[in-house]
Amino acid sequence: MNAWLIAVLRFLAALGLMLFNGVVMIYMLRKVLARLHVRLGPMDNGPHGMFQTVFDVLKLLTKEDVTPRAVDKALFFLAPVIVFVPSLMAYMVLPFSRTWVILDVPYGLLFYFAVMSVVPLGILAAGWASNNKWSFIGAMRIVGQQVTYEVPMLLAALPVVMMAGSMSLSDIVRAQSGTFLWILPRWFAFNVPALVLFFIAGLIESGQTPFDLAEAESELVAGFSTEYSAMKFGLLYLAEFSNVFLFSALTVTLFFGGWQVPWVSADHVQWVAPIVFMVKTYIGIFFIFAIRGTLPRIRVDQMLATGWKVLLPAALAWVMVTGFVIKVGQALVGPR
Amino acid sequence: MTVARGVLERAAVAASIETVESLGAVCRVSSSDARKALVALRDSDLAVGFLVDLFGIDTGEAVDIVYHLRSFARDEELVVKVEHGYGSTLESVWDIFPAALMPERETAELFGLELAGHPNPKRLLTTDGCPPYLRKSLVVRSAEEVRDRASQHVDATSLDRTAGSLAGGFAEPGVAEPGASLDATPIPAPKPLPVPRGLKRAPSGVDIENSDRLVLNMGPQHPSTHGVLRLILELDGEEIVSGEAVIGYLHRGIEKLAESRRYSAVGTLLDRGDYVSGIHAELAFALATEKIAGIEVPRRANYLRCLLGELNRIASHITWYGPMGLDSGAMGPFLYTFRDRETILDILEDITGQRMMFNYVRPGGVVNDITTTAEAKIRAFLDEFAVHVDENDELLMGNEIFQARTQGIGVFDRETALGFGLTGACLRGSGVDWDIRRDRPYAAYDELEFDVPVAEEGDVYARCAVRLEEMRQSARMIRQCIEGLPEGEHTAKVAKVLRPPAGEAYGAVESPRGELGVHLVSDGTDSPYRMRYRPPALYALQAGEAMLPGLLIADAVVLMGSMDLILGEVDR
Amino acid sequence: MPYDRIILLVFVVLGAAFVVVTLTTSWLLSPKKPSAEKAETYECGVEPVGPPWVQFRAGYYVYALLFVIFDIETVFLYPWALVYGARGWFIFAEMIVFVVILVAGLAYAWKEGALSWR
Amino acid sequence: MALDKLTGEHSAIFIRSEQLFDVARRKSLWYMAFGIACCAIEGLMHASGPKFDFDRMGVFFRASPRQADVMIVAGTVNWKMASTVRRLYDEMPEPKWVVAMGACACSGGPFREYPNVVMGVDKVVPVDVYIPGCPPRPESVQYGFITLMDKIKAQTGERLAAARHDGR
Repeated sequence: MNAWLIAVLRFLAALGLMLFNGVVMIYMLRKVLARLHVRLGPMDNGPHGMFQTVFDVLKLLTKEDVTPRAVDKALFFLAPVIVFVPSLMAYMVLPFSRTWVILDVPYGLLFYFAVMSVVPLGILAAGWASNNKWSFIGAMRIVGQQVTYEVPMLLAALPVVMMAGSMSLSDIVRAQSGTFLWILPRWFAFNVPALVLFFIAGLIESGQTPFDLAEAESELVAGFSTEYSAMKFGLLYLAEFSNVFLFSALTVTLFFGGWQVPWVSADHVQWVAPIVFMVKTYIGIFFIFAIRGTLPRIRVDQMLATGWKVLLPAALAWVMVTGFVIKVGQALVGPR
Repeated sequence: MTVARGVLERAAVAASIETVESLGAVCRVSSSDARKALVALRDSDLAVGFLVDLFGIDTGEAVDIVYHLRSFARDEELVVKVEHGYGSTLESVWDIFPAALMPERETAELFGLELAGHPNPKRLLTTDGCPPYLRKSLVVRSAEEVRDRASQHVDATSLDRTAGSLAGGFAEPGVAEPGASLDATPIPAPKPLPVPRGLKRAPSGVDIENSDRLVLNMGPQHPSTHGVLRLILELDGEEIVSGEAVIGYLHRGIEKLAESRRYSAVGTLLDRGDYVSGIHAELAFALATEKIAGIEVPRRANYLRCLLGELNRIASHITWYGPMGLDSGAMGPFLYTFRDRETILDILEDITGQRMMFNYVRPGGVVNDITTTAEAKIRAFLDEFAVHVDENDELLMGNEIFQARTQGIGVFDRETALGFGLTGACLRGSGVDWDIRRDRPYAAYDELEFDVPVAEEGDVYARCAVRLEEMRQSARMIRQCIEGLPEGEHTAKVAKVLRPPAGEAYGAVESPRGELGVHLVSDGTDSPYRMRYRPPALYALQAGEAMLPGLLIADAVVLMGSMDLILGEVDR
Repeated sequence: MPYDRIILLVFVVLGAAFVVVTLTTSWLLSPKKPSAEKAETYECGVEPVGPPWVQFRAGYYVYALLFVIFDIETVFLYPWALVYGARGWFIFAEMIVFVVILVAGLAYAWKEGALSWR
Repeated sequence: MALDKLTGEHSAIFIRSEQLFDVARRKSLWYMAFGIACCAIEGLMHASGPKFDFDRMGVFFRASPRQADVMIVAGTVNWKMASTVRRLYDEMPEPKWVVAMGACACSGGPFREYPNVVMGVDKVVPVDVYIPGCPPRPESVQYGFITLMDKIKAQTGERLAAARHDGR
């Protein structure tokens, strides 16, 4: 088949997945938060309010799109694109099963990090272009967020690369097949400090509580998206949820065996693999949302201090410890 | 009284002193001697260090400015009255009592006086062009006239769009030298307090365009200003360089309208002043009225007042605790506590017939007796609440992020807290052990057993901790009230249309926000001549305002949250 | 053109196109009542004073300088990590040296007070 | 150019598509978090709380007026506040609705005699639904929202009637 056609079809699949995730996750967020908070959440629109998000999207689509006079018009329109496209591109390298990868490249992990580091740029553009003080402060905070999370996140993913010996996400998933200590699945999640560090850095990356500083409803009204209305706001919101999905999916890929089912050979999970992957990812999302419903927000200087004085030294130390343990392991049982 | 006379004589201030039973010693000094007299009273062995309230009374010929002072050392109340002619100059006393900052502005504006020597002499509550509402010459309109106004059509475009904005009416603040132009006597301040001088720099024209400072409006519509508080912050990065609180967006003349209401109907207005703890405001008014009219309240009514008051206190603290969580970014506490608030409101509704605006405590007693269903509900609630309050304590107060956000933020030491007129949990959070329920017992509080929680740190966290403990103590008192509820009438025999004799009285209660006082002047008719509502939240607000410089935006939000502001009460 | 270039191109172009199409649809379907008041900047319901585009003092300025250095150095660790399992103890020693240099830099910055919000 | 400009305001396609969108609009009414006074406790805080939970109906709050559909005027509006209320209303994108909650927002309530108080917020912004009460219970606010939903639903009929009237 024509490579262009394949590319377009795969683009549509990724887009469809992203939209599906957006709709499902917003509903899920409202439901999870409601249940955590002794409420019911959406109930009336559709069975258990399932169509709530559909109505929300349709309403946003038919809402007037206000462009305030003072905004930088070009950037104001461009910002949703800059936020949306990288978020969509990151779907390319996620392995949904052994063969379901849009772009299976040996540098998948780096590609993901590279693409996702563009997102804050879009948010910065959105906040700056709005010419609104709340948006502007939110935009400046997102830069602080990027300064905080990126180095610890790269370092926290390093032990995984060392153990798998590859930066291809498919290879990393494959390296987590089988078991160790007779019973435990060979998940890198058992490298617990790496997982914890990665998870905290990822919370900062995706701007979730306690690090939701750029949106910070009680401080900055609606943060960077204060001036955005109708579908432009919808797209920014969608991209935000997409980032949460991506972060959860990457955590599953790096630490929880990706699409694999523990104790079952990869040959037997061909068709259920994407489902397994999605289920694992949504469990991760549930945790992120549960944290969102529970914790207060950290202050911006405390976030930077946490990133540089706790996460970074800890991640550096853990890289060394992992390296040492791997070498000792190799010395004891020989190279894998 | 004799001590005060001696002090004033030594200071060479001519004063007439009388003792009003329901008020304390009342000194009358001339307006030129007022500052001298206040300094003398503060620095003498009377140690009158606390300005309870500052307000005016229009006597018909002139305006009496009333300085209500308190000496914690001698546990005495002292009222200084100064007569000012209409339109004359009111000399600021903020350098003697910083607590006077906002009340002075309000008084000057509502009585049409000039304010001199004040660091920020702008209007506080109303916009430019409003008449001095509290003058007696301005009569509240009759129903017919009001109907005319109701049918008036207002063109939306004619609204002054710059009204209340910075551009309109921002005077060059200028640092007012304490008393420099007014009085040659240098005034030694006991301790330098952080003085709010409004915005340091007047943002006007060219200046602001080329500045690297942001001037940010926080409010009136902002998710975390709890109503319509507006903070103007001058920011350097995220750090606040200077800040000013702008209020008056909910000013609706409770004090003025009370002058046209019967005694039994004033509660309707007071409920809507402090709208989350109506019982307390009603109670303060009832206490003042009873003092003037000499009404003896039955014991059962006193117990019911305590019972409802403490229930209301928990409900009020919940509306502080939940939003405090929201301010710091945690959604959980808000929704968990509102579960309890619903139960309390159910109980209150059962007894009083309303969820929020009770008008339940009236002069002479209370309106309804407690119902049997309510009693059962209260018992069930207390059992449940004991668990919930511990949960909430862990959920927010035990959270490391919350602790990091609140400890060491917005610290008031003892002197600052007293200087700014803080009362209630804010004062106790700064280590001052003062609770009107225990130290000036009213209703049945002298028969109840309770502890007064005090914290020494004076930061946001300390205030939170004090309030949480107060909720536990309230639950304890409610149980005592329910167990020991005496038999008898729930109200004294009071005339339908109450006409207390001419007189003056001050009734104060410990509301959830602090000392809620009603200073009542009666002229023998069926409605008050003047009703002053001492708003604890106003004093808390000006203290919070003074603390803003140096904080980050996020800190400002939790600081204002911890002051427990109810804007209905601040603006009245 | 190889597949990976094609797919990148498709994602960038069509992704942007999707945004444009969505916004156009929204523009087509939504009611419009522009007014001067509607186009004013929101600031909690009052007239804003002064522009937000000021020289904003970012409290994390020094962090950001450090970030540039550390971000690049961290990426240098990745090629090393790739071949880590395949080599002997020497590679571990190499990493120790590299990481210790990083840590020393961090410690120095910390000591000098660079890791603070100001 | 929007759809009604293309096809005309009375075209069947415009009216029917609006009918479809009105379904979404009334099932997803986001209100602006804007509490003025006492009513805000009942109408905004308790309404989103555990017992009443307006989220069930898709009624949800957003802090920015740019993303809100409904403005609940919950409390007394005085002349100092009036310009802010109007400004916030102006900044909301179409279609937008205003709910006047409580006696004060409807008419000035117990404070109507005070000259500084606006006697009903309808002097300043057009009001769609009035909710009486001082303060109205959250149930009343819920009923107010249901009334608003009915009002949105009835728009199609009004448009059809207008089309018939003009066609004649």
